Amino acid sequence: MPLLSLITYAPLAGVVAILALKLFGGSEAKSAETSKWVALIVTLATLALSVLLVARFDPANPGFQFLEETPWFMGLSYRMGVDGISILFVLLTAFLMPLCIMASWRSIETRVHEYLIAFLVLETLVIGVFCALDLVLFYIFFEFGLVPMFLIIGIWGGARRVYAAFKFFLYTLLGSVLMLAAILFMIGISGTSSIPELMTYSFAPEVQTWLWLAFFASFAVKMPMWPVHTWLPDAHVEAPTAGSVILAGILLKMGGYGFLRFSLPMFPNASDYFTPLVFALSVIAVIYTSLVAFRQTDVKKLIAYSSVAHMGLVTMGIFSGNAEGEQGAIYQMLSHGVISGALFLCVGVIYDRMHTREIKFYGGLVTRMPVYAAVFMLFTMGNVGLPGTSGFVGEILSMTGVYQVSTWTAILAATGVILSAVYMLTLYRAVVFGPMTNPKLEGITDLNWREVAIFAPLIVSTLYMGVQPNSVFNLTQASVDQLVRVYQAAIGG
Amino acid sequence: MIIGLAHYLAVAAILFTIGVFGIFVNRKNIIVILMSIELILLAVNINLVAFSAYLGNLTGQIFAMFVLTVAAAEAAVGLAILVTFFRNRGDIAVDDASMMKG
Amino acid sequence: MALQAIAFYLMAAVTVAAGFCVVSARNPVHSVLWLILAFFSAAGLFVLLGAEFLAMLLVVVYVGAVAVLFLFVVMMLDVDFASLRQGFARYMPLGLLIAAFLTAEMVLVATTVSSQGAAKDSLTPMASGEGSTLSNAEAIGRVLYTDYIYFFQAAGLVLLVAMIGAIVLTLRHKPGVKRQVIMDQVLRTPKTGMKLVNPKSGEGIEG
Amino acid sequence: MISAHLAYAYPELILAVGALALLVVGAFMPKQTGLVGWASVLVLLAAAVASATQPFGVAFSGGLISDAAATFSKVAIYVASAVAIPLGQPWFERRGVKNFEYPVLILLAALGMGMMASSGDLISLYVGVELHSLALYVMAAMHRDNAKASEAGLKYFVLGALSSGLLLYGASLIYGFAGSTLFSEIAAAAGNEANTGLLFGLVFVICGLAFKVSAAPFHMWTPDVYEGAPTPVVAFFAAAPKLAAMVLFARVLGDAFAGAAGQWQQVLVAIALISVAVGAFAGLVQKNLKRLWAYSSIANVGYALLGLASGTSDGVQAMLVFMVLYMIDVTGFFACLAALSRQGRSMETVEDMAGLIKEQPGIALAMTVFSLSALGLPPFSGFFGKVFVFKAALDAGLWGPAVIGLVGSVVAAFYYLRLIKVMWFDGSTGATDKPPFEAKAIAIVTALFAFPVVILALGWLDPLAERAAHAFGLA
Amino acid sequence: MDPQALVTIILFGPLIGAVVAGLFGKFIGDKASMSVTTGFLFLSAVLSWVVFSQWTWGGLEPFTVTYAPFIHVGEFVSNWAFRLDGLSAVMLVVVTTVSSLVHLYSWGYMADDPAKPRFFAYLSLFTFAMLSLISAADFMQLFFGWEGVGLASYLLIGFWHHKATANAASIKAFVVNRVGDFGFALGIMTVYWAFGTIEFAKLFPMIQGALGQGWDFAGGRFSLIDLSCALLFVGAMGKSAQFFLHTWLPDAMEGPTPVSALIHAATMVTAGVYMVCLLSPMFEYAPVAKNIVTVIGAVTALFAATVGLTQNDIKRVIAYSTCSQLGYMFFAAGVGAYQAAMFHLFTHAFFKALLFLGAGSVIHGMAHEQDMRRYGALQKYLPITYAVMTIGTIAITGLGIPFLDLGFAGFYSKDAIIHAAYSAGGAGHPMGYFAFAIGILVAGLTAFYSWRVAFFTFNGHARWTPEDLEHHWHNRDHGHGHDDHATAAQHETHSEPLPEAHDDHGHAHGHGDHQPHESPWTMRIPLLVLSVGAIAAGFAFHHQFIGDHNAEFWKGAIFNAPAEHAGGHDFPLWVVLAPIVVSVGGLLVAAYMYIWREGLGAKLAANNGLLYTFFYNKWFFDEIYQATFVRAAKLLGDLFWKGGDQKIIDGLGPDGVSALSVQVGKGAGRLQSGYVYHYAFVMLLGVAGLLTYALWAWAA
Repeated sequence: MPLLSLITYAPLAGVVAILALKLFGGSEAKSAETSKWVALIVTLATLALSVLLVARFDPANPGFQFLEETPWFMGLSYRMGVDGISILFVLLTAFLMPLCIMASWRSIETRVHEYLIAFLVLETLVIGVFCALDLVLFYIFFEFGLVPMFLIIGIWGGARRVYAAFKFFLYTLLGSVLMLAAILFMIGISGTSSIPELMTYSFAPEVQTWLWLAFFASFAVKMPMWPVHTWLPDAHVEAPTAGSVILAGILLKMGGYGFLRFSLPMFPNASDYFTPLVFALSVIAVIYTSLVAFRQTDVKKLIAYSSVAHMGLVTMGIFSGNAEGEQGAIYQMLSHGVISGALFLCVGVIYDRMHTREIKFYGGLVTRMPVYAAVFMLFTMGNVGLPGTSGFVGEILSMTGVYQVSTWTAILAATGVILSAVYMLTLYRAVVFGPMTNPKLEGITDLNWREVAIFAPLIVSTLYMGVQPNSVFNLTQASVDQLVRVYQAAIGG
Repeated sequence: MIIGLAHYLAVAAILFTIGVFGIFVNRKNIIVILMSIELILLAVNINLVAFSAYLGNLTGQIFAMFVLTVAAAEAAVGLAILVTFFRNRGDIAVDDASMMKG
Repeated sequence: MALQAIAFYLMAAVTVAAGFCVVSARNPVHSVLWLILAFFSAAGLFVLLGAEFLAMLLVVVYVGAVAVLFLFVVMMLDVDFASLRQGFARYMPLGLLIAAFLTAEMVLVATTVSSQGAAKDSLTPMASGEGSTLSNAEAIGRVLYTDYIYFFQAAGLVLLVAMIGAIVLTLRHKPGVKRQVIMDQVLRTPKTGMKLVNPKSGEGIEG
Repeated sequence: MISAHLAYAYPELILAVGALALLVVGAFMPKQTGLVGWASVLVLLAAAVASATQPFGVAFSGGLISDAAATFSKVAIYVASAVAIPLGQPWFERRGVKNFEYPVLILLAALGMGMMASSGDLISLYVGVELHSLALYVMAAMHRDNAKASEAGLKYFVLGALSSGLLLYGASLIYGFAGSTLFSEIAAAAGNEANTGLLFGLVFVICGLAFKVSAAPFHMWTPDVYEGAPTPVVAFFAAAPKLAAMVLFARVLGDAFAGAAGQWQQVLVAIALISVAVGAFAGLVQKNLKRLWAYSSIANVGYALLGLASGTSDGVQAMLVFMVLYMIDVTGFFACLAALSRQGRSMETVEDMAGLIKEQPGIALAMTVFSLSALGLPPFSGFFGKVFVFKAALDAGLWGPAVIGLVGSVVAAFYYLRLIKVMWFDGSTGATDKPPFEAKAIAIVTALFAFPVVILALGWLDPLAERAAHAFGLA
Repeated sequence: MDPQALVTIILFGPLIGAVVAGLFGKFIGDKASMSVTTGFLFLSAVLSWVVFSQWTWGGLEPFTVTYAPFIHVGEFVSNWAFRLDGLSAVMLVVVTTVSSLVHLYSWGYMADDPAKPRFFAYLSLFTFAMLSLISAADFMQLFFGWEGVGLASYLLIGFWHHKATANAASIKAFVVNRVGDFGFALGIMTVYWAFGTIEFAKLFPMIQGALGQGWDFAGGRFSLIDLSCALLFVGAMGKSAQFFLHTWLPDAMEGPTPVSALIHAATMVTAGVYMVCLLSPMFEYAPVAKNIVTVIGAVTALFAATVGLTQNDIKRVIAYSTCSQLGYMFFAAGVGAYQAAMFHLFTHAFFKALLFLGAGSVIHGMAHEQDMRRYGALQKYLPITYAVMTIGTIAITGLGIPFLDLGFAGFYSKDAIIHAAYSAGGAGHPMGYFAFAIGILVAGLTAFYSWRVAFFTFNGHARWTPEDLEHHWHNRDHGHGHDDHATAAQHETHSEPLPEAHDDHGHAHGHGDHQPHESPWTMRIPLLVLSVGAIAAGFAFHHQFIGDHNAEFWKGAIFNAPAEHAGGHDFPLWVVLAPIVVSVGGLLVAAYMYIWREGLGAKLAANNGLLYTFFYNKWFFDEIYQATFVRAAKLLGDLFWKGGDQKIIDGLGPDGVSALSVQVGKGAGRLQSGYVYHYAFVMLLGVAGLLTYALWAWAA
């Protein structure tokens, strides 16, 4: 049974069902309600399949598993497979999607069918990105993901949604066309488009440089790294809650995944050569965006900037080239997927009630929303990287990884630990603590059961990943070790 | 003095540029533009015939014949379009032919 | 040879001058006339080159048909020519510059490289390839319907397109003009041609 | 002797005879325009079948070449032409123009394009070009009571005639310096390093052909003519003639000047890049969708030329695939436009499309697909076209132009996105008329081809194009 | 039960309590939550004493219980574990004892608070984090506990979350601690990359082998062990509020007083000292780092003491006192007297908790008035509090009889530290004499300000009226009718409305009688228990901690390099007498100023002398930090956001490029004029251009 394809395309079954409901399902409102259940069930089924995938995954095998291959055209093939690095992203995606559907249950009132379809299609594409083992197939999944996200931001977004959607789309597109050029060039040189084969192919160093830069253009925008990060705050601010969750939780990870899958194994010499550049940009990202986050007046923008800062740690971890850094980066991505997603959901909770994201508007929520305050606190601490939450493990490991390569980078990055505490706690204080001065907030209600059900899995995973990271490392270890070994061998380190 | 191929080619080139020149210098009159096109085709014909003659190869003349034929057809179509245009606009000034721009 | 040279220069000069007058004449009717002159003198050049048939064709087709068509259209479209000449000079300098540049380039290439091509060995016009015994028209006739039959047919279709196009674009069925449709007449039967009515008094046949 | 040659010319024969017969039918039964239309479709399909099955060889002293490339492109051209008939006739009829000449002209234009695609001689090149061009001029102005249409026809004609002049002038130089009009002999004469006169002529020919494919800087007619001409006609001449001209381009460059690839490559790259830039930037400020798509087609032709500029067999193959995929896109898009109207008035501006997804979800979705495809976004057909083209260009070492081209596509992305934005994000501005069945069907079918059929179709399109590309003289 | 199981119960008991009270407090009610948490804490405390007695007298050997893997990446191996050795055994009893007493105390102190389950959950959570800190077998768990107590501290300081000052203080505490953790984390990384492990058991034996090794750090090359220790010490500075990173501790007094007693006096702030002692095998080979520790410790001791002299808020004085005492502990560790440091930590826990809880009792009795200037003559209203506060003051000032070796707790430990500093000076430890001198000086200052608190509060004339108290009952939790808050952040909201939740306080106390009142028994019992500790802890344990056979007690947990063993008993007489003399001097001065010449202090303060202003404003640290770091962060943040992101990156990047593209597009559109001759002209230009280009290209 082609399990990977099944997982990848399972959401499309939901798309078909929802389309049928829209066309033949009777009244708009009624079929919309049914569609939500369909979407939820489909995403949950996908999650179940992903869990099955993880269960059947052999952690001792560093290579790709669950391989599928069908020849296509121009020497390309439909190749799918996962290894220890990608499998977790599949799981993360499948995990966040049902939550997104649930988070949109009441907050999306217009064009519900289309909304759900966009999300399901997005799920297929994102999972596809992580499973694709053919360059062009990867690119197809990678690039088409822009469209549903574009629509999600543009249709269901806030006031400046059009600007944000365009910025998001064009920025990312510009990065990825360069990657496309590199992909085609690589296929031309090596004669294969198979990612596993290319991972063992050694390109000439000067070729590597150019290819690396082209891939970097794409992934750096996607991550996003400074200075190509400015689309992210806009996109996040305007996107609907679930869109922000997916954007921060998964789409950003595609950049990091790309570095791990392509840049390091395929262009090791160039990666080595450009490591100082990446470090510099990452450090700037950490400090600069943390400071910018500190001054934000919009809750979502603040969290968006914090995402940029956290991704800075990921990039430097990846390019540290040692097991600690890689594992830390991967872990940081997973953890950030959960935590930033949860933070955006937290913002969504109050946005749904008050329809504003101005920090000034809020204050003293804890008196009316104690449960919410507790949940928000947990994820705030997770974002700050408090030990015991998943955020800590990734941060400390990636910094540890970087430290050996460049102490300066690690030192400067570690200041991010301080700054993140500054802006997150300031935010939390302004929104949740203090006296409730805004009379409009008087009637605000605490989390309802649906919202509790959304947050519960996120809380559990944040804490579980905080104290039991090893269950994740067990899955990734073999693949990461091989990656590091090959990389170090290639750069003669 | 021998009249070489180059002479004919030069005449054709000059005629060609006169035709071209006529197209964009006649900013008002479409009919003259059509005539300029005829001049261009004439230049081509001179070229073809000259080459044909100097190569001792009939193809050029045959080619020129087809050019003549097609030019006649072209003139017919062009004038027909011009007539339609005139009927719609009551004028054939090229300056007015700017409903569509940008 | 000298005569030939004089004839060439004369006709070449006339052709070029007439061509220039075509584009610069104030009145389009004059332009057409200058065009006819240009065609005539070009026909003369053709004769010089030994292409008598083509020269004839040029005169017949162009002077006889195309130029007359132009004249016809110029006359038919009642255009205010005076206004059409406005702004002629504004584009002159730039146009001249480009034209001069292009001419220079083309003439340069034509003169310097004409010795490189396939015709580099022939200093004078040669007789047509089929053997000098045949006249130009005959030689053309031999190949036109054999080797070039395909193009010949296609050229016919081009003319057909032109015809269809001209008809489609310009033929107008004016409303209110009674036309004879033979097919309708032939197919007329008592059933279609007659209508039996039983009018009531005071109402007429068709209310 | 001639009958032996005719075996290679069945498609042309079918079309010519069909056109003449239907002309007679139309002349005597002026009311039966529908019959003539559908009969023309059958004739075109028959011609397509004939070209798919015809033997390979050279006929009429080299004037007609029947090879894999001719087969490939003719089938595409005839089918695309066939589509234009059911698209156009109802459109004209709704606007009170009921004629049988439209299908006949399309037949003749298709014949001309077929000639271009299989031409092996400068004369057939010229006659083919003129045959289809004249038909197109007429068709552009065919909506003769419409001032815009006649203006479009006039502009198209004047500039087209000028371009024919350029083409011819170049052809005459090539003939003169090569001593023959046959591509095969020109190739022999040109050798590996063609003399300046030949190349000078070649540049003129390239300019003339560039006009036909509307590549910059010979593109100026395109936006105006697209805007003014009747939408289904635009659907027609934005698709098939471009492929025909591109194939002809490949014939001239690949068959006659294969040896001089190093020289014309630079010219082609220049044209391609200017086209991409013009198409990308000028499109940004367009309000009219037909103009917009004109600029889009300029940019896309730039990509196709970039493939051709690689100067390799792969490049030609890429160009062929790209053009076929693009043809389908552009036909579909204009079919959408042809299908849309609001109280009988055509919807042509971007603003007209506001909220279309609610009014006409099917067509809006199709337009979205075409936009994304033209943008080159996976997994739509346009993406695969670009993959082919850019891969060929990169393999040929044209990485600089390839990158510039790709960046240009990002600029162009803006206007496609704006269309999508208007359709999806904005509120509706009023009810639309019920779209005619034929146009809507064409739109949906082509959209389905753009995705997902293309995923499977590439599996057989690619080898066909490969075989076709090998018919040219390039390595 | 075997000790492994015991320590497990000790460790997880508080966690269970915290979870139950935190998650289900709303459902099971206040009483149940309080009972559960307090019950578990007392269980832990009793078991801790069991373990401790087994350790001290029962011959229990060090052991480590490993519960589960935490992080295993490459050589980066960390486990969830419980390491029992001399240090953690001591800390166990300190933490659980003080914590359980504070839990009990809070029953009374927090009786009127509506969020009791949350408070008790936080307290228990803190205890759990503290226990996991002291029981860590590797740096990761240490860090976990380290930041965990930081979190609990943050939550508890900001417990009254409607108070702006509390929120500001909590953030300040967290952030300043993070600054320390920044260094700590770098230290851990240095250790990891240098030694390939972060487990103490594997690390310590490798230290000697790394002597003299250098390490590249931040562009320079440093001695590996010195660098590691220095970086780790930065963490200790943050957590233990040492000079430069001390600013959070006084502000932390915004939290409820039991919190101050538990976290900011007895346990958490001593984590730094604990860590330095734990890492004694490293510090012993890090002379430079030890000097840094000594100097920072000594300077802190002096600085905090000077500031403590002038403060008027009772809790702040005690907070600065804590800071100062921590300085003692550090310079003790710095001169190699880890045993003395630990001993002082141990005794300090009792008397400082006592002082804080006593102060809490006063505050409770005075309707949450914290300004000593509004106290006075309280001894007759709060006799028990008066008694225990006096005991605590005697203990902290270290009164005792030198030659009999008899005194209150502080006497043993503080004298040991001062002596150790002196002998370290004698042993060639360069900073020893410096520390010794400051130690003596600060002993006097300590005596002065500690007695000042006692006298100012309990003696003299009443500077309050019943009306004040009534007023205060209505404004409790504000606690800042006085002018003691220097930071701008704290001045933000002085007049925020009170949540009605607290309004019923006044009713609970009735309106008629607003006299200061003694605290309930739940508060008095802990005070009495701690008094016992403050009196006897020194006497009872000084043999074990710092006696001649202390090695048998520590069983290797503390390492002293052979050459530098800080022992020796033959000090000159003046060295032995100096501390007691200056202490008594301080006592006398305080008595003179606040009892005999009552009002002298206020007059001196009113003069606003230069030194007084300097001390009163805490050496202007808050102002300097505000003007530099906070301001810089805000300025840079705005600069990067509005200048960098919006103007430069967006302006030159997406927005600029798109605007430019549209301009180019418009230009191209203008070329498209609609005139045929223009088009023809462009075509011709194209032909001419291409021809030229072609000729040029081919010629080239």
